[in-house]
Amino acid sequence: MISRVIYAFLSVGILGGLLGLALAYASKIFAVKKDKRITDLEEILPGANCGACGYPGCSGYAEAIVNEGAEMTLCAPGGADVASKVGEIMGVTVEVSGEKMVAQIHCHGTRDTSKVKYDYKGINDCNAMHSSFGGDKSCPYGCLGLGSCIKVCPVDAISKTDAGYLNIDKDKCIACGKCINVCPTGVIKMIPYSAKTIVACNSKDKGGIVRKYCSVGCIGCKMCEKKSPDGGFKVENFLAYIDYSAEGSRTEAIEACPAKCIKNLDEAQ
Amino acid sequence: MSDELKLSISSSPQIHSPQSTAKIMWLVVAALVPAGVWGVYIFGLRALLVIAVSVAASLAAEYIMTIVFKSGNTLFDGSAFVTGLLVGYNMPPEVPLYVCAAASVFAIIVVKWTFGGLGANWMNPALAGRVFVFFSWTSGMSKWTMPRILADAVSSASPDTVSGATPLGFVKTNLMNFTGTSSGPIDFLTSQGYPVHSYLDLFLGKIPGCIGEVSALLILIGGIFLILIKIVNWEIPVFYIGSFALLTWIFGGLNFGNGFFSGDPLFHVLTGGLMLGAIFMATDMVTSPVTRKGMIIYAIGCGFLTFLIRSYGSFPEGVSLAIILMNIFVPLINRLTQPVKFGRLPKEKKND
Amino acid sequence: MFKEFSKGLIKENPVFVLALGLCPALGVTSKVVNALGMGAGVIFVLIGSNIFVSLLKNFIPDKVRIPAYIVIIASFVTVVEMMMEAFLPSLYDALGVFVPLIVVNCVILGRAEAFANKNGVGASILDALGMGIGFTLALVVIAFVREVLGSGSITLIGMGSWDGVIKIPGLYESPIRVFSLAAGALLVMGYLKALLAWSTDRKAVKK
Amino acid sequence: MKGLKTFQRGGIHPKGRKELTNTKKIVKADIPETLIVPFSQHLGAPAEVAVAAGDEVKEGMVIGKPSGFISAAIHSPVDGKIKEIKDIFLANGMKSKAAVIEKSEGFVPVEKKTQDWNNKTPEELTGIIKDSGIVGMGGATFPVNVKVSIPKGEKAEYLIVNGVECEPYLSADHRLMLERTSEIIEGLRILKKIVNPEKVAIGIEINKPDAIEAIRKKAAEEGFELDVIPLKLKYPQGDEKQLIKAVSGREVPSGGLPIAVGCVVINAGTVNAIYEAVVLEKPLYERVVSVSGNGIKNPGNYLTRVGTPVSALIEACGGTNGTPAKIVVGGPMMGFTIYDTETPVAKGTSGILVLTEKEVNAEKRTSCLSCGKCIGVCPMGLNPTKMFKFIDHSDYSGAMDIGLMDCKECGCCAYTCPAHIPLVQGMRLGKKMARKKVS
Amino acid sequence: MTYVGIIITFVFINNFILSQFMGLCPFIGVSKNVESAVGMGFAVTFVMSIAALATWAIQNLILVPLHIEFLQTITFILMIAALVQFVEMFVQKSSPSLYKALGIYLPLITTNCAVLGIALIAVRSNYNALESFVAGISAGLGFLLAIVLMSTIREKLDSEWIPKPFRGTPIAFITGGLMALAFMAFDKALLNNLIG
Amino acid sequence: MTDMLKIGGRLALICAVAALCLGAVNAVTEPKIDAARVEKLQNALAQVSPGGTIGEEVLVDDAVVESYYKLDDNGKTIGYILNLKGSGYGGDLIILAGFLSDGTLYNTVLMEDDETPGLGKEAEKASYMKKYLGFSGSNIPSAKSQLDQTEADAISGASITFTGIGKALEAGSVYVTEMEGK
Ligand SMILES: Cc1cc2nc3c(=O)[nH]c(=O)nc-3n(C[C@H](O)[C@H](O)[C@H](O)COP(=O)(O)O)c2cc1C
Ligand SMILES: Cc1cc2nc3c(=O)[nH]c(=O)nc-3n(C[C@H](O)[C@H](O)[C@H](O)COP(=O)(O)O)c2cc1C
Ligand SMILES: Cc1cc2nc3c(=O)[nH]c(=O)nc-3n(C[C@H](O)[C@H](O)[C@H](O)COP(=O)(O)O)c2cc1C
Ligand SMILES: Cc1cc2nc3c(=O)[nH]c(=O)nc-3n(C[C@H](O)[C@H](O)[C@H](O)CO)c2cc1C
Ligand code: SF4
Ligand code: SF4
Ligand code: SF4
Ligand code: SF4
Ligand code: FES
Repeated sequence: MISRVIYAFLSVGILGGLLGLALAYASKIFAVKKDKRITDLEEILPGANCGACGYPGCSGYAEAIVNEGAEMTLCAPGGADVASKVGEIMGVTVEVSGEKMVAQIHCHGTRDTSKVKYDYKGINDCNAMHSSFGGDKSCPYGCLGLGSCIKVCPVDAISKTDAGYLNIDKDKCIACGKCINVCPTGVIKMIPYSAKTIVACNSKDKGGIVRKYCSVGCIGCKMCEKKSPDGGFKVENFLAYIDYSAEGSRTEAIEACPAKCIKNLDEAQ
Repeated sequence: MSDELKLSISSSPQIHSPQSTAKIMWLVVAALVPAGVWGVYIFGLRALLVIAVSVAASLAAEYIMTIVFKSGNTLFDGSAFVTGLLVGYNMPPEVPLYVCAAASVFAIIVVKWTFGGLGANWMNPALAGRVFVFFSWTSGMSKWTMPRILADAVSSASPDTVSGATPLGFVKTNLMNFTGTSSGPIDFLTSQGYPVHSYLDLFLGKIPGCIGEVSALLILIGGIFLILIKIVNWEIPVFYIGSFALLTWIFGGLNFGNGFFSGDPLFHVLTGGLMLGAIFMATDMVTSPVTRKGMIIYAIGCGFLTFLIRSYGSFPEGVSLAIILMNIFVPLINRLTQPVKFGRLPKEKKND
Repeated sequence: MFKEFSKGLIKENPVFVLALGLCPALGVTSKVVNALGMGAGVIFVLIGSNIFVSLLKNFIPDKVRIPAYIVIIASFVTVVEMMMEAFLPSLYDALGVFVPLIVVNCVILGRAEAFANKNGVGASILDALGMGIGFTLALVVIAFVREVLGSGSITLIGMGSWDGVIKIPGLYESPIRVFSLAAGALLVMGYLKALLAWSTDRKAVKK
Repeated sequence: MKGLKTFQRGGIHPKGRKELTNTKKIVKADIPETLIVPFSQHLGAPAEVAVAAGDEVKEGMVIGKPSGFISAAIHSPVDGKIKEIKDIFLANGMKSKAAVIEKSEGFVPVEKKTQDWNNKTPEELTGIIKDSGIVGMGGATFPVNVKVSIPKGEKAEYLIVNGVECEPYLSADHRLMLERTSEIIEGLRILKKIVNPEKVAIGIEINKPDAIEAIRKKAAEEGFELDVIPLKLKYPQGDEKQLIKAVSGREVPSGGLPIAVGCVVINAGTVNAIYEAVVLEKPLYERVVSVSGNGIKNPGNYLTRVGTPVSALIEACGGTNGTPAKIVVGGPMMGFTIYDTETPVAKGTSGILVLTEKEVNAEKRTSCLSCGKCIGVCPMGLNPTKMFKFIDHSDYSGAMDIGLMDCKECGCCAYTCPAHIPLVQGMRLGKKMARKKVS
Repeated sequence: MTYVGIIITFVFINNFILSQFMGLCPFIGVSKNVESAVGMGFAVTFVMSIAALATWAIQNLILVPLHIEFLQTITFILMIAALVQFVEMFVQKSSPSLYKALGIYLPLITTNCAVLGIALIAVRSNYNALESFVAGISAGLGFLLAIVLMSTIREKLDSEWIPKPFRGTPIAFITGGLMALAFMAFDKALLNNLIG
Repeated sequence: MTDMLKIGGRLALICAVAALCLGAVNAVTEPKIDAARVEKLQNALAQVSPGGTIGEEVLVDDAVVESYYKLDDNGKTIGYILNLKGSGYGGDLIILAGFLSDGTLYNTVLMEDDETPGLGKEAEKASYMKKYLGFSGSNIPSAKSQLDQTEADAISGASITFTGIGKALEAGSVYVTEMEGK
């Protein structure tokens, strides 16, 4: 019995020792340098693989930062936080500007509120429909509502509301810009995360024309401009824009808008 | 705001052939009816009950799944009906009703809808359902009844040699303990006093077996009809049956202690649901390859596996297992048999 | 501290969420009692190896980290194996080759790599306990479904004159046997995972 | 039918419906009071607007100048006044600038006299074609002057005239070949001088036996060496790649041009337009349009001025029968539906179809059954269902990898698909998105 | 058992994935696309065949003569772990492109039960050296077959709209389950009938 | 170099210590395991033995019979216990069977198998094996058709196991009669 324990002790010890030596030796002759910074970067990048940085996934971006000297602020989901950490690893301080942005769809028109030109039969895809006469809505600027953006959003931030228009959940959105890229009408635009209001219309047509085809479209009446003396609203090309840097309450403008197309985001959700 | 009449806008082509999914499915149902009617005729109303329960369970499962997954109503596209019908056709007439219902439910819910419904499944639902219940309730799935029209022949044969086995099952299980010589299955059946021993009976369907598989003749007629109206490609049944028959002919005699090239392909083609499988089940478009070349490879694979399982496996028939095994290979076959693009032909010599 | 323990139960459940240690999770779950036995074995090995790895983390050279961990793990597994064979022979038979395979149960090496070699002994024990119980929990759930459907019974640890088998009338006589076989194990696993995905999704939506 | 030439792979046999119009002689359509002339009637860059609102224009006057290498001139179809320049939608759903022209009162088209062209050099002839704004009238509207300028190092062996007209309903080319036979032969002489091919051939499907006969006879009479090749009935034989395959057995390589296999393909109507441009000095502002479909009271072939609104042309045929399901510009396989009947006829408009529900055969779309029928009929040897699925899942590069760019959008796949999947629309979407990504 | 028998057994009848429940983690984890499945399959086959041979040597040259069979598990796994690491380093140095293709899977193989499984099974079946080696290759090929088929099916499923809760691993398990159902056609009795 | 030695040495140390500990545990458990194994075999032998003293195990070279034990009753051989190998649905079946010296099967148990629970595994029960008892030679049933209806139904779905065991027992019985004949 005792002899077996001794055999066990010796044989396994020798086996382990030999293998250990072999591995240690092998790791020396087969040594391959891998930049540790890449693995470190991979760890701090969010791992969403959303591609907003323009590289194939987070590890692709990590490699690009180290090997190709790619910009360090490209990770939209990670935002300022990650950018500064990237800087730490790379040994530089990174200037990060601004607050987190989120995408919003600037149109709350549905097929009930806006006039329809034709009876569309085909693929449920905004780009496909847009190829036929710019979509079935008489308004050429609005959201077509077939949800191409929903399909591309990597974090499922976009959904259809009960009222029938689409809404983006600002807490989920990581500002990757994919929806903006895919949308054929350009109705999605970035706004600051803290924004509380949007003008839910994208029509640059004259008020009279808008009235003809949409009951919730901005008619460019400049009411909002008047009701927000601090410069919160500006009308250009018959469409109202919000200057999110201007302080001040917007309730009055919301009340005053005859088309009711200025929306309180918290209510819209 | 959209009250006036609007013209439809659609992408080209602006016209369409008269075919549609629903038409295809209901035509398949029509082609299946004769074989089923025959089954009910020879096995009695119990067989009809089995078919009805299978179809009802299949439709019910389909209905529930369309609600669960909030997809449009697909009951009338006929595909669940075909699945249910084929499940019923693949059941012995005396099968407990919960077994055939379970097969249908498994087929529709697990095999079809888990993957997203019509067209998304990669395994033949009806066959997977059958195999599932076969492995679960093996004994319930192997209780056979003699056709009513054979009553005379049966009563004259000794009852315990024929306690309801299909010709194929009878030959296979009894061959294990058989020590005499026999030139082939038909000879063997005759020598053992089995009540069916003519090719004609096999062809017409006067044999025990699954409800819908017995009448090779009526299945063949339905199949030819489907081939003529271009719903079924001829390649799959022909290469399936052909390769199977060839292998049986070459090696099938070995089990009887005879040499090569002495098998009895006719017997094997007419029994064990091969016809039903080759014509109606291996041809399910969803679970078979998309190109001609692929179909041929797939069909030969089915033929080979059916032969292998029949001759050497533990189960008498091999059709259902062979087809679902080949279903596994279909995506691979599709990958390997992409169509050849136009413009690949090398440029002709300018001066010829 | 409690987090180290609780995360393994659901949020980072090794089987359902991390998809590790799948083979035993499917191989030994045809009976509930086997799942319990396997779970106990894994908990023991996990705790033992986590303790030793975290103790020795500075002693073990990086280049032979994996072999060293695995030797430690294998030692505990062998202890379990020998003990089980000596004292619980029927369970040992039922678990078959899966007992030595605890060594390669990815959960264990995974924890050694991901947790014990970075943390202190206390945290490592809690982590091991959480992961081990999470693993056991998952196994028991799978085994429960499989045994009820596939055998029509629930086999627990027998005591005294009771053999530990609860028979389910109806199902026991003609069970859906496929669920006790390989195919059924994979199917059950798939549906349980889908159920989990669905419920976490719903929770997220509610929030 | 046996022994007739055709292409090998794929193809379909939709109902021809040619009987609605193929016996109807070409008649002149009334010129409406207001014409809408788009500046983008061809493949390539839109023409540069050369007039402004209020300008007086004359029939045949250039109102749009070619704005690049691949572009074409636009001419005024009538005497009149430019009312405005505005954005309109073309039949294909794209936006274009267009001149709205008010016809001057009492406008009568000028009768043209024939000119002798024999002493003109090939370069001069090409120049005339370019100045006349001739574009391919077989559908692709590719500027013909570019097409007939054979690149250095290439040699055209075959000049193939496309008289196939494989699209159902259409018979404009058919009638042209019957009624303008000698003009087409003369046009071919011009082309032969420019292109200098070894052989000239014309492919005609055998559902037009009278045209085959007429061309054969006329060529023999005039001593013009022309290979008249009757072709088996099969869509899309009129596509140049398929036609070249049918006529010469050669396969244009993927992504390549016909000239890569020594061929130049010209549509029969285009040949007629070349004749008119060179011999009659008449730029392209008028073409034959087949107006057909069961929804049209009096189907027929109309010589129509470019810019004529569809509504005016339908009016000219006695209007519609009941409620139409679709109004199609072009053939039923490749054409576009329009929602606004003010859409104008353009140089490439070969037909206006008013289709009823019954002809359309639209049904509910279901999921793909993997039946493989679309693969079987694709003349380009593609895998439409797989490409569609890639596109459906936004994997455009996946679709490109398996040949999306080779797709001709011929519609065979979508026509056949029992699941009624809009495959062609998918291919278009895929190409559009793939381009969007690239740029 | 003959070599043919061993091959058929480990490729079809006792397919490690579809009937033995070994090597499931990489089977589920690395079967998302065909390329990596093929890579993983070959890597596993390679390691399994060498491991079967090496562990045969340990068993018969060290453990049995010294009567210390109870050290089977620990010595085998030690050997395998070292082997895998060795292979990994070697490949990384000698062929970076191969390493890119296989490298990420190699560490996974250490904790793949299939490798230890084949070692233990070969020893328990009293195979000789060559038989162990053949068993190792065959079991590896069985794994390769299963994972490649799985990956082709999963690629097909990528182009379908799988209901949301099932996307990812759940559908992979269910697919594996259906594959296992079909593979039940291959049983011991079939082998016995086939090769007597 | 010292680095390498350090690495190798530490791994060796861990391995050796681990092995040492295992050796200790093994020293405790092994006797127990062996005892249990012997006990199991003894119980089984006693169960199938028709009587007499059980002799030494004799290994034989035969396709089915692996080994036998002679049963001795005061110098007279009253029978044998055979260790048989049959083939079932899930692989080999190891059967321990006691025969009288005329080849009649006295009792038998299934020691090892890999059959399906609910089907072939039923053969581990005495009630299943009862169907074979009291027969000898080719009278030992190995097909459904040799059973009456209720018994046949009981093995329905597991006839491969039944045949496998029956065939092995038959070979065992023949082996016994041959041994006696010599
Ligand atoms: C970018 C481009 C360049 C072309 N260049 C030539 C050319 O140099 N020579 C020529 O004969 N055709 C040329 N073509 C015309 C094509 O051969 C073909 O006639 C045209 O695309 C329409 O064909 P389809 O109607 O079959 O699509 C060109 C086409 C494109 C799109
Ligand atoms: C699917 C398809 C079908 C076509 N059918 C015809 C046809 O029937 N007749 C025709 O002249 N051109 C047809 N074309 C256009 C030809 O490909 C080619 O562009 C034309 O013959 C070239 O002559 P053109 O430039 O004078 O138009 C078709 C093109 C496609 C893609
Ligand atoms: C999942 C499954 C497990 C099986 N297990 C066994 C088994 O353990 N023993 C056996 O003899 N046959 C087994 N079989 C084989 C079949 O039941 C075989 O068809 C049957 O033994 C022969 O049919 P019969 O007994 O009804 O004559 C099994 C079959 C399946 C599908
Ligand atoms: C020719 C043909 C054969 C079919 N065969 C089957 C079959 O064997 N099993 C089945 O479940 N469905 C069958 N179907 C119906 C349908 O394809 C099946 O429900 C789909 O597999 C479900 O996605 C068949 C349909 C056709 C057109
Ligand atoms: S926002 Fe754009 S992409 Fe999204 S549904 Fe509207 S039109 Fe489509
Ligand atoms: S797709 Fe749009 S909504 Fe979704 S995360 Fe990206 S930017 Fe936000
Ligand atoms: S439209 Fe494209 S994919 Fe479809 S058949 Fe024609 S060439 Fe092929
Ligand atoms: S024809 Fe339609 S249903 Fe058939 S494979 Fe093609 S896309 Fe799918
Ligand atoms: S547990 Fe078996 S491979 Fe992970």
